Amino acid sequence: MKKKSIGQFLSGSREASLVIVLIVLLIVVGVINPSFLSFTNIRQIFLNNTLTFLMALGMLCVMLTAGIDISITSTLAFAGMSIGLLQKYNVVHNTFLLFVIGAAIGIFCGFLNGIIIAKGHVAPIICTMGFMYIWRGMAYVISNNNWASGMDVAGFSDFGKDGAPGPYIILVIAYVVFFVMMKWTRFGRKIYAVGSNTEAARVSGINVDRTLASVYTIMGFLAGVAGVLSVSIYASAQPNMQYGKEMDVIAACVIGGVAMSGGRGSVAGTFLGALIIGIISKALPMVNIPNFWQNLIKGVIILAVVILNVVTQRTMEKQNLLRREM
Amino acid sequence: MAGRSGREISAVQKGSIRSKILSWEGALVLILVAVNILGVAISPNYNVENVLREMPRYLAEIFMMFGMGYILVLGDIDISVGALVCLAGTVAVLSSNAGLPFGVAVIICLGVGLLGGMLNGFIATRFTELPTMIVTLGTQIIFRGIAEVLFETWGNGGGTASMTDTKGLMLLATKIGPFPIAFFCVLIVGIIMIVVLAKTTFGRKLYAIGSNKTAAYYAGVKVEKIRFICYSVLGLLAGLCALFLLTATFGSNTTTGQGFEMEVIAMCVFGGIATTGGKGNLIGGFIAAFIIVCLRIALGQRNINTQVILVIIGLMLIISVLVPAISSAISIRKKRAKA
Amino acid sequence: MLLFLKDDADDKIISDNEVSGSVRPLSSEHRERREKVAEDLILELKGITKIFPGVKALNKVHFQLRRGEVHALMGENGAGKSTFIKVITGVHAAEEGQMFLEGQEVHFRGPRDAQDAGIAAVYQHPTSYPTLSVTENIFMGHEDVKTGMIQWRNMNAEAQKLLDSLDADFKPTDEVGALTIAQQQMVEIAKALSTNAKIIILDEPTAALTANESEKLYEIVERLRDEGKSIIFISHRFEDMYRLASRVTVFRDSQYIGTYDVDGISNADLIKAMVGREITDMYPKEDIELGGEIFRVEGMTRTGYFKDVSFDVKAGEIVGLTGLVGAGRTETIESVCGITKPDSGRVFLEGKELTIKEPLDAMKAGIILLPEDRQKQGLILSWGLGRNVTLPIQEELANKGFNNEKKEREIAKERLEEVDTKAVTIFQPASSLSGGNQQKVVVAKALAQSGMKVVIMDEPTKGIDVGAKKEIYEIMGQLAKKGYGIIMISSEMPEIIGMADRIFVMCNGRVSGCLIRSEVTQERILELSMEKGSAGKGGAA
Amino acid sequence: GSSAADTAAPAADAAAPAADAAAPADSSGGGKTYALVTKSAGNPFMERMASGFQEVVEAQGGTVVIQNPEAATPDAQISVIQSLISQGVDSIAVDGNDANALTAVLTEASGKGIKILTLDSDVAPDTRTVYCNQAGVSQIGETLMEAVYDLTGGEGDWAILSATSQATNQNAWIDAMKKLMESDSKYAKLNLVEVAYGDDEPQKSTDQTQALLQNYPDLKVICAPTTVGIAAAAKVLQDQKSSVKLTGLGLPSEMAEYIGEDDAHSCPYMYLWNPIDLGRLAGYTSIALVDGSITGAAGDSFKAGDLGDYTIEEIDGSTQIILGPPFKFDPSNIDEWKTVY
Ligand SMILES: Nc1ncnc2c1ncn2[C@@H]1O[C@H](COP(=O)(O)OP(=O)(O)OP(=O)(O)O)[C@@H](O)[C@H]1O
Ligand SMILES: Nc1ncnc2c1ncn2[C@@H]1O[C@H](COP(=O)(O)OP(=O)(O)OP(=O)(O)O)[C@@H](O)[C@H]1O
Ligand SMILES: [Mg+2]
Ligand SMILES: [Mg+2]
Repeated sequence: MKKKSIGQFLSGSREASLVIVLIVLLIVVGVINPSFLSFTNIRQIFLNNTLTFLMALGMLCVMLTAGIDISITSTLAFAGMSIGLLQKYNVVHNTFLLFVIGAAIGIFCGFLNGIIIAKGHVAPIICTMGFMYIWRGMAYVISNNNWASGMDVAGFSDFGKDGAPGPYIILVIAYVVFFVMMKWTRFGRKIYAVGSNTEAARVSGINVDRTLASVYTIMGFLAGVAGVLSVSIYASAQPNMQYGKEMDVIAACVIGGVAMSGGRGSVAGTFLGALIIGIISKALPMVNIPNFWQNLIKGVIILAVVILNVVTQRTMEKQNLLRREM
Repeated sequence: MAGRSGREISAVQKGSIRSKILSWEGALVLILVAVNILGVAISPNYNVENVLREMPRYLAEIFMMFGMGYILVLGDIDISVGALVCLAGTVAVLSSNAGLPFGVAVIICLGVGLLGGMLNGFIATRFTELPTMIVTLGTQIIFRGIAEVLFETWGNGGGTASMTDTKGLMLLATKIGPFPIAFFCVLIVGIIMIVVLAKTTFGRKLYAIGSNKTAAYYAGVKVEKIRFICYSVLGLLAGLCALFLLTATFGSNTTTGQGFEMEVIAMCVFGGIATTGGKGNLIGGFIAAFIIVCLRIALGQRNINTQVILVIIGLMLIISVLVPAISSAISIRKKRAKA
Repeated sequence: MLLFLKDDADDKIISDNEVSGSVRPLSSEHRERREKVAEDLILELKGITKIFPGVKALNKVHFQLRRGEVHALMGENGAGKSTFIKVITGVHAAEEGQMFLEGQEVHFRGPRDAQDAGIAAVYQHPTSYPTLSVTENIFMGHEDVKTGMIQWRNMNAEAQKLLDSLDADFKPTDEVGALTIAQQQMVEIAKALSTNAKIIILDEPTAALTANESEKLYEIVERLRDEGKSIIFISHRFEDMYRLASRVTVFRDSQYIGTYDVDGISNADLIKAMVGREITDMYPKEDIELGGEIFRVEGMTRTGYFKDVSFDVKAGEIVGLTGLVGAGRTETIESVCGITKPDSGRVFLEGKELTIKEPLDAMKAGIILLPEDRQKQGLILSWGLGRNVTLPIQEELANKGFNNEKKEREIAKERLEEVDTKAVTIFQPASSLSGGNQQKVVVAKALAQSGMKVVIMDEPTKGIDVGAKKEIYEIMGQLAKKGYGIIMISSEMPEIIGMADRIFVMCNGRVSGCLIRSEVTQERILELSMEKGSAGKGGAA
Repeated sequence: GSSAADTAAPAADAAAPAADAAAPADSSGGGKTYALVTKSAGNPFMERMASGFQEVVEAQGGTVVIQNPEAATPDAQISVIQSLISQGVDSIAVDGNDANALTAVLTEASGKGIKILTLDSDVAPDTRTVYCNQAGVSQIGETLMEAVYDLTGGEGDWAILSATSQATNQNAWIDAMKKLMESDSKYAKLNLVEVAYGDDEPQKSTDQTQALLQNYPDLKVICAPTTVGIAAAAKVLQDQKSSVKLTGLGLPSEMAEYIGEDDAHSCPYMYLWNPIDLGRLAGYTSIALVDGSITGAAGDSFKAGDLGDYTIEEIDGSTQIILGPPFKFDPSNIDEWKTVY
């Protein structure tokens, strides 16, 4: 067989075209501000976007089942605020225990989503919209207008300190676990199956309801952990933590090639998508664009990336058709 | 003419008054009544005058509810409208401050809304592979981004701009009896939008697209043209929303319209319009909008923590969408018990 | 709702549906044989009743499957065949009845249980995962797992073996969504084979296949039978049954009618058992005076799909368009009707050139298309039948943009009855109809359109029972008689030969020949559709 | 300056519930309802302010309504104020989210005879009677500029990390600092390299701080006149062990971790006023407005309990009451204050 052309390589693998987008982005930013490519800076991209990276994995699972979860940052705030308050009022200070508690809260929130979506046949966007209001509201209610501040979370914040290994370790473990789970375990493939064709999955004996419920529970778990991490990294807990950032997570997945209609998407793509989002937010203040232009440019880049991808896919398909003999 | 086998197919609809009352819209009317009774019971200040006085700010959102209903029936979603309200309002304020007469500012406000909607529609129909959620997420950031740039360049310093000549706005904010003008505008727009969706071929096509886009296309429905129109209409209504919001704020800033998209979607969903498309009607959305508004007003007058109000609305949303599932589960259980 | 037999059924072939618990033998010879193999029943169902909201889909039906036999299950559309197999595989829970597997009574709580018990099924509507690879489709639910890890390499190799045995022309790593319907069907079959099931159920596997591919499938089924597997085969095609089955069970109107030896029953009797009346002259093709040319397509090209396709239709003529699956017939017709954009090509109607940019242009000009995929393209499944029928014409009926519901209902009722749809009201959702009846709704929808001049039917009889088929042929005949031009795309050789005045054969995106009625033979068609050597190579780039 | 500058300087004991202020003899607030509308829920600064307000009004026998809008937007404040109008409260003290957006609703409220005053963040002057200002704008500008001067050693690069671009107060303070730099030759060698906006979000503030460090290697000082921004910046600098120093306006409880002279701490000192006292001042002012002892005209004076006597002044063309100069928090007093607010 003759070797694949670059065009075929690109159309064959969504990740490949993302890598190119990424490289172009890095080159442009790197030329404008060479210090962008420094080790510290790249390390900080991961640290500052740990939450996006982490939650994008859960969103990948949810979106693979053709669902969506817009309650994640509310869950994050509720879990984060809870463990912040536990420290503020000197109930718990053990880092590990705090993670366990945060994760448990997240699992609870996620499970509620899952059970209502799976058993109640409620559209995911609606159910999670309800919980978006509920958990955010609850974060405010329990905080009673207080924050947990740097002083309250003193020892705990060392875990997520700039330069501490904690967040990176969590990220690496999460990505490795999910990479293996999604590709090499039955559970992972079930998620794909449910999203690809729910009816078929049901008929071939996959417990669709259970799969759906677990997917949202996983999402909740990651959101809970992200809440704990957020408190650690920013050394504070506020009820409006990460407000509106669920859209960043969704955008990361979509840029990374996860189809909102379900059944298509990969851990590698998700990683690249989150990385692109991280680079955009890290680079904008560094390339001397006036502050007021930053949002506009961020929006244009996101839209441009997704549209560009559609255009390349279309061109590649056309190329393939031309090659067909008649 | 019966078929070859003599089989007759009934064409008589069985709907009765009873089933109408038992429908979701019927339930919504009851809930609306209940909410108002609750309001009167918990707050001594809950009366027609006060409710109508507090309403205009919410009325502005209801305009968009109608447009969003169309988009949801299509099976699409538009989360950029909150930002579009901000952009339209901002441009209107700045152009008025630049010396244009109020009438022109009004047209500009609606025009910017329309253009924004058309941009959404253009991208959504040109790149049909993209989920509309991501398209409108992009334009959401862009619309607000443009507004920020405008504030910086022509605003009152920082991210805010206020209208210097407020005569026109005052006029729009006047009341006819206890009713604000916005109330009548909502009614008129609402009736038009409801009738178009329920009674016309255009409305039927929306349901067709929302239920099965491919089949609709094969049946000669101009799918992309209709989607484009719906996005444009929603944009125009966002302009209208911006205009009436201006009568309450006399200006705009970077947070204007924040979260409106979700509130509007919540109204639609609570009114029985499914986000999966092809289901629900605007009468439900219309009643649901007033339920939410009245509830907010009533609880607000009792000085209930604003965040608790959000929790209550979230719960209402979830329970309302669970109702069909719960009732069918109960009826199945009943049937089983009988068998 | 039951349809009562008006003509008294011949007692010799139609059992009277008593609940006797066993099958009425056909002759003393058979009775002996039956007793001999009675212990060798691998599957037996007794008194199965299944009720859907408003419909009794199965009413106390029986069924016996012997070890190592191919057993055909036949019946009208909506008779309950698909429902029956879903009861067997545990997808639906029956309200009443017992099921015995190798003599043991079993209760399946879900499809999983059936799989574990060695029953595999290929369902009527494809249950594939379009975004996943062929391998995954085949092994979903029973992956090769070692210490929790899926063994992709083994599975790919295993899948390749299965595909080889099916003579498939695609790779295990291909994405199923990009395959043609026939290829997807093969994946489904491979899936059933991969489970090593004792009982394999095939629900209308040949509906989407041409003669060639069907032949391949026959060989596979025969091989499986020889390996000792028991097979239930549902089909509306008589060739399938004659070729494969040793016995046939007939359902009609949710009822069990009888089980017969294929050798011992005549075609006419079987038809009578199935539809409750006699059908003579399957292809009611009248010789009518053909008018002048009404429709012509010239030089249609769409890169990668078809090239330089030209054909023409005369008034009153039925033109057949055939070829192997994937020859590009559907794509060509879709471009003609404005659904996809051709790169080049011209369309003439009654001598005038048309510009068709979108489906509506074609419809307005009088070119009506019955799409191939009724569930995705033809119907809005969640809608009532009536609304489906009047969707394309609602604008014509409307009064200043407002829907004329009354008129719509009248028309819908009329058209649905005209094609004899098996439905209770025009308000019931299209999803509640059986496949064949759904097809009838699509036909009704086309008939409702006034001002039609050319009717294009893409696989109009796919999955339709004999009775309904004949009705559709009759409708075609009537339309032709009225002077319309008719284009019928079909993969079924007998019907295309039976009905068409002229046949255009397509091969690999081009028209490879045109045959007139008098010179048509099955062999000629096959020859043309396989012209230029290896067909079906187009897909692999 | 303020007429009560010395009393306004916080003393630790004043923050303890001032029981003595609750002299029942003075029941001027009795039977009336006084409302406070904060910027948003979930903010400890607002919480402290509200507690001061509540304490004073309740001590005077009045009824308190504290309303925290669901979001930090003028839209949300409008809803809340509309509701207060319906309830017929006697006065509304507002911490405005936008200078002009509340004009219509506040005018309506005044029309219904409700006394309107502002605190912390002002609105359009003709829509309220008086503004309880924590400190004069130029005063804050001077204080912060002086701190920057001190920390840079009089020359070099410095940057500002602000809240959102439309934050009224921050913009006014930044303007005051810029004007001072231009007019006073003392600051000639200081170079303001950038005003960055962290939108009062920890994540964005972190990104912006890191970008400042990377873009300006010679940066010496960051000044963050916002409580969220300063805490995020303090953490970034301290975690990175950066030599860049930080000052600005911050809550002692949020900043205690980062305040210290040595290199291990990122913020040698910073400023703020006492939000509890600000709330109390607004409480006294509300009561005085409602009982008619002041009208809000310049020159009116009244006794604000143990805060002392205040006179309404005409500053920058509008009527204000100034609480006092900002208070400096440094390692010597931070431990005492971090538990108070
Ligand atoms: N999910 C369902 N809900 C309601 N009714 C159903 C459902 N599935 C099938 N039916 C009804 O049950 C009856 C039997 O349908 P089934 O699909 O079993 O027919 P079939 O014999 O397979 O027909 P065909 O040859 O057309 O495939 C039909 O009347 C159909 O309308
Ligand atoms: N989704 C697709 N992606 C890529 N190629 C496709 C797709 N669908 C069809 N093709 C290709 O287009 C060509 C024509 O297919 P088409 O389905 O029109 O054939 P057909 O003759 O109508 O057969 P059928 O009996 O399946 O309708 C084939 O080569 C097929 O592989
Ligand atoms: Mg069937
Ligand atoms: Mg075809």
